[in-house]
Amino acid sequence: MQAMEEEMERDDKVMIMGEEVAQFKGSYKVTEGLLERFGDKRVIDTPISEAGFTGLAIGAAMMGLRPICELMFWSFSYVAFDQLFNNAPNVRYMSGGLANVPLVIRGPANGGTNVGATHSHTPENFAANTPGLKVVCPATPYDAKGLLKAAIRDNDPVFVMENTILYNDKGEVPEEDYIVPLGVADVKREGTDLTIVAHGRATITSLKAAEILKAEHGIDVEVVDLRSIRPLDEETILKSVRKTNRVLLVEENKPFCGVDAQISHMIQEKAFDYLDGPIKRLSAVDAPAIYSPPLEKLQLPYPELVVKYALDTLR
Amino acid sequence: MQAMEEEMERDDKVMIMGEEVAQFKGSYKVTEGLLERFGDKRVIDTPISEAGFTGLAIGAAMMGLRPICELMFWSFSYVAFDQLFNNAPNVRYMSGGLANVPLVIRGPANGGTNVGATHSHTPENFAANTPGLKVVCPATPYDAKGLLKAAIRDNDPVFVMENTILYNDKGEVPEEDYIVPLGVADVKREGTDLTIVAHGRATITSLKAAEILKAEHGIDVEVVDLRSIRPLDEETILKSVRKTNRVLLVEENKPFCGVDAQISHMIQEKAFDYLDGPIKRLSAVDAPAIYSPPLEKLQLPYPELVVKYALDTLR
Amino acid sequence: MTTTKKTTKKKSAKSKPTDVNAGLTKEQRIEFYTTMVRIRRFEERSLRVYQQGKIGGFLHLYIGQEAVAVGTVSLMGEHDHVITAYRDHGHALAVGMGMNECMAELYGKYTGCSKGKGGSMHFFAPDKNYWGGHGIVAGQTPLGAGIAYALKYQGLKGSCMCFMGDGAVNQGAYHEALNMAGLWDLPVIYIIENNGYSMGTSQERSSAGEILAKRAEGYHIAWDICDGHDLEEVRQKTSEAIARAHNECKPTILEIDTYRYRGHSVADPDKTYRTKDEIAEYQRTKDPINLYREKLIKAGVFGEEDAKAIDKAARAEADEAVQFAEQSPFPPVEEITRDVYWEVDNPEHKVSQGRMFFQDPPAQD
Amino acid sequence: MTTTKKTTKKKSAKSKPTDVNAGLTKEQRIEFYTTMVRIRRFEERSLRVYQQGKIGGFLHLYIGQEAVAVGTVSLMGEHDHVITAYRDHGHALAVGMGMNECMAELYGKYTGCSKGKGGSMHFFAPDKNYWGGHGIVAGQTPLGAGIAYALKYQGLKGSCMCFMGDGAVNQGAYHEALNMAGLWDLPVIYIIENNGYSMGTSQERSSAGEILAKRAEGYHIAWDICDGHDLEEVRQKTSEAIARAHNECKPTILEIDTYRYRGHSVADPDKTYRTKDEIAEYQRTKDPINLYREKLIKAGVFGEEDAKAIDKAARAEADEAVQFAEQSPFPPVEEITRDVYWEVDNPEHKVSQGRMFFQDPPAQD
Ligand SMILES: Cc1ncc(C[n+]2csc(CCOP(=O)(O)OP(=O)(O)O)c2C)c(N)n1
Ligand SMILES: Cc1ncc(C[n+]2csc(CCOP(=O)(O)OP(=O)(O)O)c2C)c(N)n1
Ligand SMILES: [Mg+2]
Ligand SMILES: [Mg+2]
Repeated sequence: MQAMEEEMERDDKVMIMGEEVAQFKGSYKVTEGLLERFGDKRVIDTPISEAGFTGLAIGAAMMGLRPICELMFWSFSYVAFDQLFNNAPNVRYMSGGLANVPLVIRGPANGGTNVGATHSHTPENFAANTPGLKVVCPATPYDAKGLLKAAIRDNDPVFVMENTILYNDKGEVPEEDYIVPLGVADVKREGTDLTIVAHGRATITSLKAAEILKAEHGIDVEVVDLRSIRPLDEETILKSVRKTNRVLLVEENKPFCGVDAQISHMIQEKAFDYLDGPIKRLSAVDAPAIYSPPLEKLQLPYPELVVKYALDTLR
Repeated sequence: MQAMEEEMERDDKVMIMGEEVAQFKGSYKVTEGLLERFGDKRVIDTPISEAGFTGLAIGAAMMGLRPICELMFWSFSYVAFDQLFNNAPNVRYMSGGLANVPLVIRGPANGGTNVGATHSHTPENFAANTPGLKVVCPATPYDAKGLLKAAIRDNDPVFVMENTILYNDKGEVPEEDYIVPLGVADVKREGTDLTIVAHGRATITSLKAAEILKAEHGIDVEVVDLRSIRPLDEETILKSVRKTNRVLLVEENKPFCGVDAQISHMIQEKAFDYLDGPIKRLSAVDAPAIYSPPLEKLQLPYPELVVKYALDTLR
Repeated sequence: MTTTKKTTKKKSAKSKPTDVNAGLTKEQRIEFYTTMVRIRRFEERSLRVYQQGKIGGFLHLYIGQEAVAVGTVSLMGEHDHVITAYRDHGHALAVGMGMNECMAELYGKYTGCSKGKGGSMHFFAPDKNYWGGHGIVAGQTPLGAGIAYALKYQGLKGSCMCFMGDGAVNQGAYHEALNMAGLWDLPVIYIIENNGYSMGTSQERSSAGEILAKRAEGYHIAWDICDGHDLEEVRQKTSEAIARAHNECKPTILEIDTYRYRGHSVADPDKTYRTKDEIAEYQRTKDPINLYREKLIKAGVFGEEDAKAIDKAARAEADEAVQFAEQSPFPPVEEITRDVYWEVDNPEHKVSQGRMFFQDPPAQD
Repeated sequence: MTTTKKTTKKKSAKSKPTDVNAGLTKEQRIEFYTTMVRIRRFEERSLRVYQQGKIGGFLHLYIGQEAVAVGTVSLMGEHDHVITAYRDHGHALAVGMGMNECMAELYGKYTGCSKGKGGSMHFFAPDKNYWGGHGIVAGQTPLGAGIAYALKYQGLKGSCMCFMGDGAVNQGAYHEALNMAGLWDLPVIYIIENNGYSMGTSQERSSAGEILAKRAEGYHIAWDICDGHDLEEVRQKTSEAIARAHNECKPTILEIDTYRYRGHSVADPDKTYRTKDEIAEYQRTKDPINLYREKLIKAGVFGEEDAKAIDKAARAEADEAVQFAEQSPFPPVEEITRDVYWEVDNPEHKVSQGRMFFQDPPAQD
């Protein structure tokens, strides 16, 4: 990804570590070419020790380095949970501001690829629950570059949750240096009848559903892509809700205390009088990720299902 | 606690492991007397290896034992996160139902005791987010015994999140054998003007607030104590909401994707037409747990603050 | 590879071990051979269906490592148990699971060993003392200690063989499990299948110290290393560890040198970290199936033709398994929320109340 | 206690180490003594305020272990850093933090070293190369490797001394950190302050294997053990580890035998796992302060009276610290949400937008 290359070029404190990021060129080829360009001092293959190397990165970040750690899957954050969800967010606070942790943790967080329950976690809600952390979920290549660059320059720990299924998407990615600031949602499609709020791949799914809704039902859907979960751009959401008065929330997170539970509460609290009906949600089915491919497809929101929920929301 | 003693008496597959549970008699004396009664085969002091001993307990549970693991703090679940939030909930699913994990993990999960950010986590929302897990948060000694006994007899992994501050509460605890089934909320106080939904210590806080509201403002508050987070007794909540039409949610969880975000979404989805105003929330302040005692007190809901939010909710 | 640097060392050997291979019958040796061949053909067949796009996700092939699973598992008695990582097909067939339910699992079919819910990484057969198939590196290592713990708790003379890769030794959970195994004398045997690489990382680039099993000394655990290309050596060394578990109720770390011919998982590249020559050399000189076939032929146990017949039968069996899998149904949709909670699946014993699953229901039409 | 079983062993010693204590001046030795006494008096004073109910939470006293912090820290140069666990007051005073800001931190006052936000377990002073105070057992061990990593990355000749308890060796994170330290040659020194117990669990009930530092061998790391009651031995052994870090850029595990006189934390019982006699015996024969005082008196460095004066001054200093703490203000309420995000605290550099904190605002009156 260009973002890392450009930022490593700009700042020699930026370095990358993770399993298979160097010699193997990255499990998803995201780090391809970086070893050749920056050498093994700055692009480091680690042992299979997520707690160890992310904790090491926290220590190095306190000392002023700016590590980017790749998790091969965000599911593996579970073996590093204390480092990532306790040390990283709390060091600054507990030191009364004497230290800070400029750290990026990135990697894919998604189901839908036939790898089963142990490898399909989407912990953006856990991260957003944790003050001291920031978390973003890009849905397009453009946003992925811009958000990652913003994350690398950020002086707080930022968790970047990508999606393997989107790695193959080829979107417009300007060669030049730009950032997408954290905390700015993006209206990916304008509309007047219904607001769909989504993040990550659910954005793409919702955009497809919006096309169907337009073509087959004449319904004009506005799709708000959160991009950043924490910080959260509540204003953009509310502006859309005040316009459409109907809301459907779509995400690949599991429902109980998923990100959209928070969005739902926020909307009804701040735009109660603008709602013409209950806020509806479509999340991943509430079960561990199943392996069986046809069933796994049904576990995550897909365009036709979004359409169904959208129609229900408008009823 | 009587619950463990009685269940160990009943079933010799039940055993207890954790740090300092045996010779030290338990960090909070909860396991006092068990070593003498059941011996070191069934009451086991472990090394400081939470991932190790909880993982060991999962393996033993698959083989038919019924381990109870004590975490000295639920904060330490973070070093055992993969075992607790990935292995425990998924083994049954991934084996197509061939295995199951009758496991109880218990210990305190609360802030408010001047132990700082690393020791004050309340991960009931993480557990409830995870299909395959069950999670309960007792607020009274009676419920603590009944829920723990239900948990020990349960064939699925149950996380019991207690509160050190409530350990000293002496409530009526019948000597006899009773269980409080999971998934049954308890109306701890009846009222007509406002529904407060709470769990764990926030229940006690809310009951105190209810007294103040009655005495000083003539307001009749109904306090619904969830007791069990997953499974969740939605009916009891909804019944109350349909009666009072106003809702305040109170919890010690951090707000973003806290348990009450889920409750809020559920209520507005299922009782939209019964709501006379937005659902309000009072959670822990959204920052790491501060050490400084007077400020720490302000971070968690306290009766006067609940009163203030209640009045605001009724406005 | 670090094989050559190593020397065998053992601790707590009480007496000269008996030769576990001495009394083997012809039939037994042929059965070992047959099982290795069946694993190889099963794996090759599954590779083919993967390449045809009929299955997806991960497929971690065991090809080259067959002597390890077959040698170790051949010694299992009533109370000996197995748990392993995601490279789990070999152990599955070795404990007696059928090709059919294994292949069907790869297809995600309802007839799969885990009803199509676990997939390649998560095979299970508790009735055969086989506790999975685990996807998280070293995540199974505390569970293995727990299985051993349960045996000891129940007073059974048994063991748990917990298989893992050379890359797994650097996970914290393994270290914690080792300490408990050493401290509490658990009859667990950690079998490190050292195939030289964790994905694209060679042992020397991922692990400090030369002999991985030697870390055992820090926990007062007996250890040994073993040539994993020689089925009978695998049996010999494993039998000593099992004896230690059964008779002394003590753990062992057994590091078995082996090699995988294929990429880490089928979709992975295989050229960035090792040479074609290295692979070819292994295939030529150390293939466990070839070595054992030659040994059996030399010993007059069977002839070339018999070996060919075994091979042919294994191929046919694998073909049939593919057919079985293809003709099997996918799980019904309701299965998505089954096997999450025991209680939900056993409503007659249900005690809990309240809502169990939380996705908002789809619109009612 | 397992002290007696142990024998000293060292690896990778290139040449005979120089005697680091040979050139010590009178002033230096008196300063070491003074620092130990100051730590002891600070701790006793904080115990008193705890018992008076003026502070709460945890209070893990360092009493009995003073020679470890003072001996090790006395060798720190510009690029030598320290990180430790929750029993962190001794190291804090040793690196030069004042009693005032330390006592104020215990009180949760705004003038505390961490503004009253961290408390007893989370002292910080990055300006003194002191990176905290960490509450999760062994949670600091990968951070220590990271500090060493950063030094090496920047080409600095330095080290990180990472302190930990004997109970911490059984956490997975430590093991992962060790492997990286050994694999990548990081200048980190793991200093195990072995006081014989983790809470109420003796070393032999929590750790397999006798010498904890010896686990180093599994990772090709040098190790040593040391009598922690003798300040100058602590200095000697530590200097060798620091030399290894500076000159060879290599890690060491140094296990230092010591003893704590008080319960694990103040509120904990102290009778279920050890005898009064054991404690008394340590106080009588091994107290690091007494031993060093006698040594200095014998060497003519100072006299009884001087020692008494030092003691008196330390007591007075501790009293003043209490006064300072009591007179200091608590942090203002707004501090609750400060120091969460760097960006929020530095609005002139803020790039992100959107909402940062999510509690619903209180009712507006
Ligand atoms: C905790 C964790 N980290 C990373 C991975 C991704 N991963 C799967 S297998 C593997 C390599 C393991 O190598 P090794 O232990 O040698 O076993 P082998 O694949 O050679 O059988 C990695 C890095 C994982 N599954 N779990
Ligand atoms: C991961 C984790 N588990 C448990 C605890 C609770 N705890 C705090 S200190 C301690 C004992 C540690 O003993 P040791 O490492 O020997 O250090 P000492 O207290 O003797 O200095 C325990 C169990 C914790 N803080 N973190
Ligand atoms: Mg390997
Ligand atoms: Mg100790």
